[in-house]
Amino acid sequence: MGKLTIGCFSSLVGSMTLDFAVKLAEAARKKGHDVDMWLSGNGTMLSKKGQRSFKDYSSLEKTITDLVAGGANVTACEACAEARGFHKEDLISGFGRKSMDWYLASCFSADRVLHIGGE
Amino acid sequence: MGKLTIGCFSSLVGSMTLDFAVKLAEAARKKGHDVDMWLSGNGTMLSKKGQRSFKDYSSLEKTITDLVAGGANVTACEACAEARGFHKEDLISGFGRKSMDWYLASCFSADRVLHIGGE
Amino acid sequence: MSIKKMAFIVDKMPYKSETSRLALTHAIASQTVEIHLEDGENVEPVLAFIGAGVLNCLKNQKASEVYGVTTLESHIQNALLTDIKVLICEEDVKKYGLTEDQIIMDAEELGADITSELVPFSTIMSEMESSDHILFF
Amino acid sequence: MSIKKMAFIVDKMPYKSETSRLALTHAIASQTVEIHLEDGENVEPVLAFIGAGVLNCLKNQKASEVYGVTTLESHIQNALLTDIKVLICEEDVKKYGLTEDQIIMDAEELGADITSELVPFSTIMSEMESSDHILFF
Amino acid sequence: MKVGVFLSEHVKSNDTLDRLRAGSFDVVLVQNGVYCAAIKENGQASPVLGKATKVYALSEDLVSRGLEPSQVDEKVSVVNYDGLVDLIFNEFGKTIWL
Amino acid sequence: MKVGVFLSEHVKSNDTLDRLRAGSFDVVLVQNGVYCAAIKENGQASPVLGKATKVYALSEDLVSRGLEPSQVDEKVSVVNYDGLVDLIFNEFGKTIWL
Repeated sequence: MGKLTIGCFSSLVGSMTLDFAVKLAEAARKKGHDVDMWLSGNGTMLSKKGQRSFKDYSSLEKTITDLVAGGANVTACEACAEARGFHKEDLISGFGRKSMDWYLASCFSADRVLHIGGE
Repeated sequence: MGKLTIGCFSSLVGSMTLDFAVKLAEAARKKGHDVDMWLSGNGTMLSKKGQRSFKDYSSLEKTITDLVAGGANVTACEACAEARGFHKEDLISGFGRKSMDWYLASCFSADRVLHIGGE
Repeated sequence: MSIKKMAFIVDKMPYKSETSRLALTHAIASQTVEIHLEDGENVEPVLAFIGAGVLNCLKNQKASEVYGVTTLESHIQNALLTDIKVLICEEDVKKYGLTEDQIIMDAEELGADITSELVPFSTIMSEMESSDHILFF
Repeated sequence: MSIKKMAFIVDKMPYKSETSRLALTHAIASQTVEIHLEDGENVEPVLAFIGAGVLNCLKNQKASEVYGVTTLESHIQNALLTDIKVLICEEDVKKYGLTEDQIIMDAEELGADITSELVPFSTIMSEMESSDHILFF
Repeated sequence: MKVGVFLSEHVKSNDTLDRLRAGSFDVVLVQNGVYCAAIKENGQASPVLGKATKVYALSEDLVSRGLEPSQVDEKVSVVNYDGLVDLIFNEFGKTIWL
Repeated sequence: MKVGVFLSEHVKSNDTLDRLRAGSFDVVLVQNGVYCAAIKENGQASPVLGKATKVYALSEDLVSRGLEPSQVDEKVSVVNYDGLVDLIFNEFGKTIWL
């Protein structure tokens, strides 16, 4: 078993990139791998609690809360979140909020890194 | 003098598209035109109050509050905002929150429409 | 009686962002726009898929089962159900090697009376030219 | 003593989204990563601009005056100031008709000791190959 | 009145731009589209510049990116936000944002 | 071990893909990249398929878009999320998301 760090920098409700990242994390956890997930840039939106569930959007809050409860680390970039008006009290329970060096440290100890950049 | 409706569907803190839309709205107001601005999709983020100002991001809250005080209508898509966890109490004061038909009605009475779609 | 025609043109692919989805939901919002307008005023939407946007029109999308998100397919069927004119560029459908039976042409099982139309780009061009406003998604 | 080398590769243009900006800020975060690591462990970043990403390196960016947002120019200078290796693909600079004097090569006025380097793509390729992880922005 | 076609990305071609009726539109380069106005690729000016009789580029977006208005192709007219508002109301009947 | 190159968009070419050392990487088509696996353009399979010895496509993203695994080019192996995790750990030493 190894450790996979997924960096997700891409937006957001309406983009399927976060869905991809979450599904991959789920599949890796099921196989017994450790998973760290870093949310930066527009990806930090995933960490915002209180997103209302509409059929038009995949609603990831429950899936990712379960993922965290099952042992995955999900951490949002503090500066990126603040710039978007998401404060500490907006964070989904169980999520981390750290500065960018957390991601580098997570990559340091990861066997594999999937850095999802782009827009 | 005419009426310009700007629809801004594109993200967000970190994207320059909202900056473009706000600057264009300012320039149009200075020339005496009426301006309606519709924020939909990821563009609704502009309507979120409490965005912390960092040098790395253009901070539009003050500019756009001034714009609204000066008579521009800025309205965010209600469903798009809710899906992102932005509720009524998160709305910058003076902004509207409406359903999508508001935008079509605004286009109806506009002399010019600049619909900024894309990602 | 004053009708403004608005062209909703989709040239982006589905599922990368919500762009094409918002084209559909905004076009369908023309059904309720009257509450904001005076008597006799209305908006007439026309919805057209061009370029890579025609990939929104592929049948049998399973995004709902896989990702729990409404498919573009069901949005397009809703548009037909609310009698919105849906045009699909036939040159682009052909360019991608697709045939009419792979494309969403009707919403009969939902009870829609109209079907989508495969038309040459020139027809879509004319619709843009005769529209009051063009919204490119 | 355990050092992990990480390649931060920028192939996106500046100012469309914050992608290239986040490459810079994350690379610079390697300065403080030690607080999360054991003694003797560290991260060695290398930052490379390729393809359209070299447009991040144009001098005299005025985005701060116009839009009130930090320029990519000042981020690149900060990277040099913190002794991060900055590589710029010389084939791509040439492809865009740019010359070395149009490109951010140093941050002398800030007191940086190192300069950025115009190198062939093959050098950047080697850096990717010798890195433990590749982060493409 | 013409259609004002806004191009916000640095692309070599765009299917829609290629299919619009010649003479029916002008092109406005904004955001990363302004690179088309000033950056040659392998010595060639952007093919986008040949698509319309009139091509405009937004000065604020040029200088933000380190491009001087003096560097733009002679085919391109540089306008600022003020000028853009006038174009929208006086020259363009409709707009398209590609 | 090879580099796993993830392609998430339906593009005809990508500069980086063209410049990576042949044989050093496999391609994984995800999100809108899966159109490259199943959609021909003017009768031609996507040039992207010729760039690597092994090309994978994510089944969940194929069916979401109305594409059947049976429709994909014979060059492409279809994997699901489970299979993707195994590829990442067992076949790829590093990954690049283009």
